[in-house]
Amino acid sequence: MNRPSTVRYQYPKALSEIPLPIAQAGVLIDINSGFRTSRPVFDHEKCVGCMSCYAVCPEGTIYRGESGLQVDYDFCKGCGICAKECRFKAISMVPEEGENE
Amino acid sequence: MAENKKMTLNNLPEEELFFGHKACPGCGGSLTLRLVMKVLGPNTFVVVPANCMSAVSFYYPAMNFGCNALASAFPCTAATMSGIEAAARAKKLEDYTVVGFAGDGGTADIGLQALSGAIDRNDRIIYICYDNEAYMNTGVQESGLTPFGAKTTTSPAGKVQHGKLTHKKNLFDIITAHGIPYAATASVGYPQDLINKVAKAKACQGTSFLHIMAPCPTGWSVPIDSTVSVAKEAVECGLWYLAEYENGEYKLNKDPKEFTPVGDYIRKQGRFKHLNEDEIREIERQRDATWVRIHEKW
Amino acid sequence: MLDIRWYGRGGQGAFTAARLLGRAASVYEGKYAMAYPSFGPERRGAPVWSFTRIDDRKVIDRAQPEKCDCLIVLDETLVTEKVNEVLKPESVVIMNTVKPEKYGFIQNRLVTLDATGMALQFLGRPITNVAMLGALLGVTDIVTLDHADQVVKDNFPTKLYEKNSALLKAAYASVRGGSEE
Amino acid sequence: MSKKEFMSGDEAFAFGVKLAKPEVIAAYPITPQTIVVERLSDYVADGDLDSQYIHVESEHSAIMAALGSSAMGARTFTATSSQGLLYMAEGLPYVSGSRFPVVMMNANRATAVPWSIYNDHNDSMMFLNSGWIQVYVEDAQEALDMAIQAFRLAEDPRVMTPVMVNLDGFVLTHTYELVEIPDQELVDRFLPPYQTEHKMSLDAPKSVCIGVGPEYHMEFRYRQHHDFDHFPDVIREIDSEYREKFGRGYGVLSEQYRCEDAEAVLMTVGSITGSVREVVDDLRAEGIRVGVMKLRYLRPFPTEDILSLPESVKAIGVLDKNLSYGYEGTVYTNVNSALSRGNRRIPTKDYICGLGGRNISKENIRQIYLELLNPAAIQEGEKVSFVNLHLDQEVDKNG
Repeated sequence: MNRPSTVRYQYPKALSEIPLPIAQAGVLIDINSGFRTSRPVFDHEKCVGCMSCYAVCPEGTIYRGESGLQVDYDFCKGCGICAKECRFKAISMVPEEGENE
Repeated sequence: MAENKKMTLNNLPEEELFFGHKACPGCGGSLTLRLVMKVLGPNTFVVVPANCMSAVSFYYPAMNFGCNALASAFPCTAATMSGIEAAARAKKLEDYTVVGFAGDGGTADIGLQALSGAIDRNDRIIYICYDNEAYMNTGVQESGLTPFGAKTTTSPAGKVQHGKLTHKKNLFDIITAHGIPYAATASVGYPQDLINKVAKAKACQGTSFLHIMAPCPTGWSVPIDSTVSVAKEAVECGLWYLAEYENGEYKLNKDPKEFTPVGDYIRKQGRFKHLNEDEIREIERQRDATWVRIHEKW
Repeated sequence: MLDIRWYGRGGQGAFTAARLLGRAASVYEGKYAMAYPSFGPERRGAPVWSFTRIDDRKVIDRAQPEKCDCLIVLDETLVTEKVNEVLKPESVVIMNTVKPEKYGFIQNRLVTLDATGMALQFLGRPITNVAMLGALLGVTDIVTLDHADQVVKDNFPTKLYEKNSALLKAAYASVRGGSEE
Repeated sequence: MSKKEFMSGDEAFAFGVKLAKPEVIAAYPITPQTIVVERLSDYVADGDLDSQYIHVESEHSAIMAALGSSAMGARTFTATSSQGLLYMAEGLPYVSGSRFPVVMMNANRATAVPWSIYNDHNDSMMFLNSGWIQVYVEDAQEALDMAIQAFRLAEDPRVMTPVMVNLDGFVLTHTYELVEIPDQELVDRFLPPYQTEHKMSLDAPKSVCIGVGPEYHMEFRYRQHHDFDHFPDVIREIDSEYREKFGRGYGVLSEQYRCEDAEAVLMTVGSITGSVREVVDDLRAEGIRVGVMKLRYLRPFPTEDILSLPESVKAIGVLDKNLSYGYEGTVYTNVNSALSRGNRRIPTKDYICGLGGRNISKENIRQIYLELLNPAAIQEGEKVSFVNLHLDQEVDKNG
């Protein structure tokens, strides 16, 4: 996975600290998982690594990990397109329990 | 050159250039952006006018584009790109791409004049219209690319008026009528086809234009996991087509022998729920007329 | 300070003459000048006033002067008794006409020449502005003939310059009675 | 070596732009700005100016292409007038808010309806709140000089704000005058190539034209506002360096002419100043103590300069070539605000003039001065009047 990491942003406290309205590209402040009601979970037995799920993820949260494809749950919004489009039924959507982590 | 190696779903670069944004779950627009940026890579200058994509990715202090990106005024995605491109030429920059992502309204309505001007100048820019068939950012209002019969907040399913009264503008023909070097239609339902076309646009020496069908689950009233499948169905039932225009020649990338029933596609979507059989037949009639014209002209 | 007014129709080059005179006075003779047309959409055939103002100090007043010291008429069909309104008692009128007797209503000094005939002779076209510039210098010595010739040279390509230069000098001579040439 | 040429205001400005070597030009033609874009097109077509000229299809695209170009760190120029400026409206705060140093020439022209191609200031006055620096020039020489100074000012790291240089349509843009053309090498030394980190680049990618919500939006505006505090000093510095190098300077935000010991002062904007200077000279020759204050910049506004007028001044008149309908001329509003800030109580009167190209004669100006010499009447009388109105005033009053 190759994407920006989340930073702790220092908000301006004085006139001299207020930036011009042009910003460094790729700055993440918080995570997006609050959208999610269910999460995709891979069945690595069934997954053949065709990468179809990766291609159709609007968020870019599926990545190649040490034990096959992984999901970045900090940013997955749980839309379920990956599960629906998987021809090998290797992804299942599991309801979130209570608060997101 | 990396471009010479064909990009497939298996070898897409790992770098995410549009990430952590606040788009709705299952957003067809952000899927379009992500896929296109995979092909174009980090040496890209992006222009996004006032639309969902800029609203979810330029909100201080979070910045969700990993490459250079400019949130421009609504009517002039193309003109802003032209300015960037002219400056890049003046500065003798090499190995860069200028791309713009405007929605259906931002392209076929308010942005059409600036787009026409850019094609006329043949500036080396890639213009991408991600089409979700209404002004979604402002809460689903009718645009020139909203299809016949679709319900929006400004073309409601009322007692005397049943959704949009006119057909979807033929944007692809408007663009090709300029004699543009490269234009294509695509769909998030067909990622490999989309990727191939972006690669062609990237190699194009003049203006290129991609019209990409990008469903909006919120505006279409479909489940959030069906963005890709409903996009596929649009092609299968003949209401969308995958085509290219290159060196003055049209080419169909997919020419279905027979179409799946329009009704099946229509009835899955809340925005068409109010349509009666006559109105669905009218949509079918329009579809058939389009395909007769495609087969005759192309 | 001198106010020169040019009266012609769009396309006859009255403003070019106004500008050439201003240029000769300022760029070549160390004076100051201002030149402008009656402003508006550019239309062939429409009546056009043009103005040249020349002074020894910088010209800064842009208000259109009510009266002029010299009135130069390129197109006599524009002339009515109203022209008297823009003339001072000592103003001189220089007119392109072969029928000076028609203009008895002009009380000021009137100098006439057949600029159209001369332009046809030298240019093969009835473009009279350079001829009228020559006539103005023949009457007033506002700038030297040499400097006027220089700005004509700056303004036209070589071949056209040669023809216009000859026209300038011939018109100059015609109002001087040929004696100075 | 500098040389002298007989040029119109448009031509002089275009030549100044050529000397400033913009890398990108995006403009759309409109009367009376057209000659500027025609000349620049000639320079580019002949290879005399190495610049990318973008043939945009509208003014809206012109300003937004200029935004894109300036966002790349390229020196960028655009030009327009009247309806074109109004069509650019959306783009103006995009450029100024992003702090991109675009330079624009605006040929001041009336705004429709009733439409007219002739001069007044109703177009640019609408955009005093756009975040652009606004300067108004008096003659063709100042036009050329300010074309060069404007880029230096806009691109100064302490400024980084777009500059709109205003030329009165026709009376200045289409009037030929003697203009001294500076030497290119000297201009190059005064105005080196634009260098900035405030741009998109492949080495340091940026997000440009960002959105800021209610939590921090005001803070960004607060900074933009206070950055203007430094502009007068920068303008002074640039103008004195220009005077050193080229032998001509224009003062800072304003210029006072014979205001010392003056009893009445008339405020002017733009090319009308020349005629007013002559009237001042005439009246002074008659022993009448009057002066003229030429407001060069309206943003930043010359508040301090106005407050520095001598104590002898008993009345101030404002020549306003614009009108905020139903109220008063906008320059008048600003002048009164300046006086109020300094707690100076001087009777003032607004003279609405020159709308849609109406002639303003020296006699008109003379009458204004004579009126101002009676401060008590100014104090008591109507505050807004119209100059050279083609109506029978008596009938109007009785009717």
